[in-house]
Amino acid sequence: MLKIRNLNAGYGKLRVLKGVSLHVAPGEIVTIIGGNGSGKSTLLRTVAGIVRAQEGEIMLGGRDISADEPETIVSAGCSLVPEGRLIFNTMTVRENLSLGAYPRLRGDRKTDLQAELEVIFAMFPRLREREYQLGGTLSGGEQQMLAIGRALMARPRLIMLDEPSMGLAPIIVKNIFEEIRKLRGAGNTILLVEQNARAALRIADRGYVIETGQMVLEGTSEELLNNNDVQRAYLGKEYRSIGE
Amino acid sequence: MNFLEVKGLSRSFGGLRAVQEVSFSVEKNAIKAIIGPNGAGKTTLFNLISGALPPASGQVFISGSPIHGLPPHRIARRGISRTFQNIKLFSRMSVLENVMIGRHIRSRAGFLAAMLRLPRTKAEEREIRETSMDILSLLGIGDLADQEATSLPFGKQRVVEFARALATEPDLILLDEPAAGLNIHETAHISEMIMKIRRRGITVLVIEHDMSLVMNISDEIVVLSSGKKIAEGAPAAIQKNGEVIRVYLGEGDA
Amino acid sequence: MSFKKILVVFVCLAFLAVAVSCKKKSGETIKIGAIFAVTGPASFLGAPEAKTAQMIIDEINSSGGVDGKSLELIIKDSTGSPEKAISFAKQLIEENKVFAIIGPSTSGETMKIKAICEDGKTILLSCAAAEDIVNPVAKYVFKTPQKDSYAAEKIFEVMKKKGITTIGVVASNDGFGLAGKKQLETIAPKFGITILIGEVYDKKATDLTGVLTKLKANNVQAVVNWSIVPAQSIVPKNMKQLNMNVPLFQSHGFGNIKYAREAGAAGEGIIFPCGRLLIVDTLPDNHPQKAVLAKYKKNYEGKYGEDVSTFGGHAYDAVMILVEAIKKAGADKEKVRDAIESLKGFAGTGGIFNFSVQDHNGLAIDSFDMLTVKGGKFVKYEDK
Amino acid sequence: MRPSVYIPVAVLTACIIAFQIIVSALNREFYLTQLTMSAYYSLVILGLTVLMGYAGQISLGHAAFFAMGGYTTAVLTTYNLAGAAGNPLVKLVVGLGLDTVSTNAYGAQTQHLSPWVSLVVAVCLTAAVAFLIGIPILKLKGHYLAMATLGFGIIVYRIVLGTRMFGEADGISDLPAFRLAGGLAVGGDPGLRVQNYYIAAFLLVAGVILLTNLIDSRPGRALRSIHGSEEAANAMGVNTARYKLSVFVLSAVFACIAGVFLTHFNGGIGPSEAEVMKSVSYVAIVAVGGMANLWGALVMGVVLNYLSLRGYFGSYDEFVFGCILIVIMLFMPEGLLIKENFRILADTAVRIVNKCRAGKQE
Amino acid sequence: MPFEQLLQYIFSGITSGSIYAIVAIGFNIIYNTTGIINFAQGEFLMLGGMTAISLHSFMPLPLAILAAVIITSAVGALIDFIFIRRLKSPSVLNMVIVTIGLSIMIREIALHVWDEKVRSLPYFTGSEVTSINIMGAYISPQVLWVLGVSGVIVAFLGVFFRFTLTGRSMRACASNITAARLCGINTKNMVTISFMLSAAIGALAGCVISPITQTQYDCGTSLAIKGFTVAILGGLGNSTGAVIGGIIIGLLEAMSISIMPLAYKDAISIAILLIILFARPSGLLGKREAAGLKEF
Repeated sequence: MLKIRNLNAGYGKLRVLKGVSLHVAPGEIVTIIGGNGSGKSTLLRTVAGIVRAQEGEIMLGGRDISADEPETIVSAGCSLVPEGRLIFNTMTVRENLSLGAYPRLRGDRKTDLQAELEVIFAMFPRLREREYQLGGTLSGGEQQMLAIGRALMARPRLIMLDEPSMGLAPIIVKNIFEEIRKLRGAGNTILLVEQNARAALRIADRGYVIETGQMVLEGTSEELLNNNDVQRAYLGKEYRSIGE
Repeated sequence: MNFLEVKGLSRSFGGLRAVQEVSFSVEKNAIKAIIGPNGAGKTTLFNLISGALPPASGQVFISGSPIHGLPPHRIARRGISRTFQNIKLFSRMSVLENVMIGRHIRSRAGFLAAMLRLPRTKAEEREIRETSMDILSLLGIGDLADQEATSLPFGKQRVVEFARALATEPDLILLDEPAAGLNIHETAHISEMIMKIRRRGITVLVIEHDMSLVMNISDEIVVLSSGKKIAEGAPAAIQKNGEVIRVYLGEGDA
Repeated sequence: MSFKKILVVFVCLAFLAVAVSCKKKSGETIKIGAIFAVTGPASFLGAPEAKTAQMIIDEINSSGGVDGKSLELIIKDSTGSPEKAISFAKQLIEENKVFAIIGPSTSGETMKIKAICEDGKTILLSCAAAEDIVNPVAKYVFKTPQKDSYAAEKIFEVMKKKGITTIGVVASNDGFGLAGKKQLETIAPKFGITILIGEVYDKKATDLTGVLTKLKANNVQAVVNWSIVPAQSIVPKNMKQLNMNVPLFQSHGFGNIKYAREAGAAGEGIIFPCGRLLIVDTLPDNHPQKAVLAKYKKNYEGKYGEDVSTFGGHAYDAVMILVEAIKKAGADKEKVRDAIESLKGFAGTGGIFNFSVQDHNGLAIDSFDMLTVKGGKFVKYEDK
Repeated sequence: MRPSVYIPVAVLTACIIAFQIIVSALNREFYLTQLTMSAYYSLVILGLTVLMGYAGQISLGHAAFFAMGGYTTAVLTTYNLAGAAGNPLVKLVVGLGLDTVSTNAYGAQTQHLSPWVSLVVAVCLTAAVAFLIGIPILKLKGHYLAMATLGFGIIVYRIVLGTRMFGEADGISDLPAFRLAGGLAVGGDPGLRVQNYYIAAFLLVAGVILLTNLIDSRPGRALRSIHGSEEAANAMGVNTARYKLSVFVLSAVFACIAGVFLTHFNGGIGPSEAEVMKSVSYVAIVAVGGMANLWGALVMGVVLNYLSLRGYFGSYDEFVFGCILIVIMLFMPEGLLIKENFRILADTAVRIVNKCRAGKQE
Repeated sequence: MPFEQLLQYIFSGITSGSIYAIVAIGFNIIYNTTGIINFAQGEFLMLGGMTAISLHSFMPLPLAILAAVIITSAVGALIDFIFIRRLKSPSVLNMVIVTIGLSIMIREIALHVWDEKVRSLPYFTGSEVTSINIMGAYISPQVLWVLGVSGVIVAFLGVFFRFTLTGRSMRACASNITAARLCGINTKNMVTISFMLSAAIGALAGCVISPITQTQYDCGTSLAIKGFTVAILGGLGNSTGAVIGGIIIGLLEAMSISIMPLAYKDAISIAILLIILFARPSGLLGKREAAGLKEF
């Protein structure tokens, strides 16, 4: 589904990604873990086209999208749920969701928006309750659901989630991850960037570890969960073992 | 009397209560770490202490005298310096010049003296330059002095920010995620530097995610979650704290 | 990148070219400088003035020049800014060594360069209205537009006949409007007329209902609008809009049929003093100005395809007076200056000029006729 | 401290002197007139560069400060003291010897306030006004700051235009020359041209030296740090509000001094000096010069004003100015006079020379 | 003050206020999608008016206005294609200078295309002398046209931004440009549309006010400054704010005339604006954070 080879990207003179490669197979949940500033968000933003790739290729379903504009990439079936959610604060939940379907609404005016909305509302009943409320007035967890719902409205083949747990209470995080797991059940392919490494690895099939813009480790979730370096740096294993 | 005393600090944005009734204290020359998940209010807490944001309620004392509500530049003069999570170096200025800004509160040339370049100003300028160079050398980046600060690699920028904060000769330094985005070697370097700073008699308050770093260097740890302090204590005690493990480390499968 | 390179090189070459180039012209020509506000806020003065001056100079040159010498006109666009006028005046006098300067278009600019021309012993024939230009008299400074005080007197004469005693005055905040307002205020008592309200509006004003409401509230018997700006057609429109049915008087700045046309139906019945350029068709054939006016009107309208205005006429008079004096005295600055000063009975578009040592304007009150708008045309105003 | 700063100053001084010698030798001294005027306008632009380029605060009302300088001296030095000899204030002025006697264009003697006094008054007044309005205005940011400064400019323009004391639309004319010392005078007399050129050039060079010194000093660094990140500057102990205010006042004073001198040089001032478009063109020239680039601003200020004052582009003057703005912003947003462009130029020159040589050898 | 007179001042204030409001709305549309103030907004009014006047000499008025609106919005699109799109990661100041340059260029081109003379369209209904009596105060039918068209424009924009996909996407751009791109919205096209829309609105406004205010090549600048003032007063990007701000400024000016010399009219309205800004640094209805975000 997604294949990245030797990707370099950054902001201005600053190079954040240095030769990153990874692949995601259809129907998989793949997670990327790494510390703050290691470049994991930049990676997703580069795939989504918000950050320009300086070198390397990003193949989405056999086509190189590294030079495409974000809107083309969305149309090609790859949606990003950005860090910090970035919902449209001044617009209602319904408007937020319908803008998610923008590329398809433009292409085909007859798209049955209501039916699409029903699908999302079925998935996140909370959003139905808040249908005509402004996005900015939602709680953090609801905003995250809205952001995911908005991305799903584009009917993507690949959903990228950037730190969905950020700033959410543990119980909500749990719900969100539950939803993500369900998404995969519904046949979606998911690329997940998460700071909460343990939670992420628990629902993922495979994982990558990124450090200062380079992939340092790759493996199945099981392997990574048991890897000493990973435990020390990202799972707090070291002191947990002291504690236990 | 504790060196830094934070009492019941609160602040909210819109409906979000970013920091709620947080109190703690730091002893002179100690290293205290603040940990917590993203969005727990750690950076807001720093902004409240350094004056970048005025607190809605609560008090902050340094050596017993209140500093809450003061503008940041006045707080800086009280001997508190800081670094930023998303590095805020001054663009279009060299590394050396960035560090020289740190000497601002330790020098006094005004507009007129500077424009006329009076002998007194020249001498002061020399002092600023030399001290700043010394700090750069101390942190091992003396050779970068003339480079443009914002064009440096990430890791080096962190060190420059460090140097800038040190140049103010602070009594208390606030470090906001000093190891973020750094690799293992750079992180080790940072941890060394923090120890070096402490040896100079400076008190350190640090926000950090890297557990190995936190556990290695800190004397005490404060844990924040959703704006509230949920635990405080020595590293060993924190590691055993069930609440901390549940909130911070994942979904309580311990 | 390569485009940028080309650009950089091009820009540098352009600057080099500008710096190096020096215009040189020689031969038996008399250089005449002209400073007009061709563009900018006073362009409705400067543009017709510049066109007129250029037209006459071309005409004279094609018919063999003056005294066997051809004339060269150097027009500078001051955009109505005094500092530019100052710069150009110095440039024309010192660098181009012009024989005389025509213009500037506005009084502010003229007042700034009055002393410069005086120092540089260069004749200045201003096309601006303010009386300060020739009072106190400066040896080398003349002006061709009629005096404001005469215009004011003419207006008051009509008012007196109509039995009007209380009026409101609005004027534009440029040199012309302010000078006129001052004259109205000075002269009004002589005619037993009280100015209840005198207001100044911005030269770019687009709506004057506010100030006219104020006038209306004070029950003025007539309104005088003194300006040269487009607001001259806004005032009558706004008055009709406010259902204000008192007579409207305008100044000689209304001397452009364009403004009457813009005012449309609202412009009917406006009374204003003006030179005779705009009613040349109705003048008797034996009128001394008839030939001059008819020729200027025909040539200007033929050449530029636009209506002639009294502003262009000021430039016409300035150039023709200068030419007349050169014809008499030859190409000698001092003698020409003396010749202008002793010029009598010269028929221009503004009236019959009779210069003297004390009078550097040369026009009498009879240079004005009272005109009115009737059927979209300017006609002579007749007392009813 | 850094000798490299003085090299361009020396080059500039040499250019100034060389230019004068050349034009005098060619008997074309009249070029100096407009160069003198351009130099004064460039002084305004220099002050604005420090405010905008280094401290990062926009001002769309700087013409107002220029006008305040010009109008203050114009009002004070055209007031005839002899006509009000009985007034106690006038008596005091005369008693203190603060008056001067000049001969006007019509040969009459006038007794008026010494321009030295009016210069001091103008500077104090401008500084005070800039200080007072700066306190609230500089709290605004971005477009709101732009609007507030623009608004200030409009207010000053309206006051100048609507008040009889300032000559309304006609402005004030017939200013006496500003006699400095030792026979030096700022005035429009053609005989004073060369010395006026040097007086203006001196002020400009002094301005550049002072501002260059400032930028490379403690307060200068503080200003630049505000531009970089106000939050970080604040955290380093820089009183950002006070520094912004100080630099605002400083650049206002630069504009004011330029206004005083140019008004005496021109012998008069009109409201067009306070117009919004004038302020806008100052800002535009700073941007074209490269924002944080004193030398760029200086060169562009002199060149563009010089071309405009000579009427080089006739009625296309404004059009050309607009084109220059767009082209430079589109293709060289860092300004025209930056090192990179000089390098491109040098490279191209070298290549052309090489090509010519190669051509000759063949 | 008698009631009729007060009402007359209010009419006068509302007339000029609604003109200012239309210009301010034009500013807001572009500001919302790009974060810049388009200082050439006033020139759109001038272009619209001038084009309609020229076309009116050989086609009926409604057609001439329609054509002028279309031509002007094409100019708006052209400006975006040629200039705005070329700017790579521009600072706000760069953008502002470009639009100032554009405004100067358009103005000077207009001068050489049309010349310096004033022109105007005929009154849409009635003539220069028609006047309607409303409760003792008088008003020209064209003023009603201005008010009507302003109202229609505001209503149209309300519907457009709320109920059409394009309008919603433009709001999305205003709310969060990155998120808009992630939704697959071509933000560059939205910028083009916003330029076209504000040019079209400007042109329409230019036509409607032409009979009253007349049109001249340089009439755009003063309108733009007023419009900018009003946009700031109302809070940048807020169309309701623009309407409120416009009416406030208009009324203030009209009322100031009744007690103060007219010469200081602008100085007074701007002084009051400054006072409001000092109290509320983001304008009447502006978002407080927004004022701090867009830096030069």
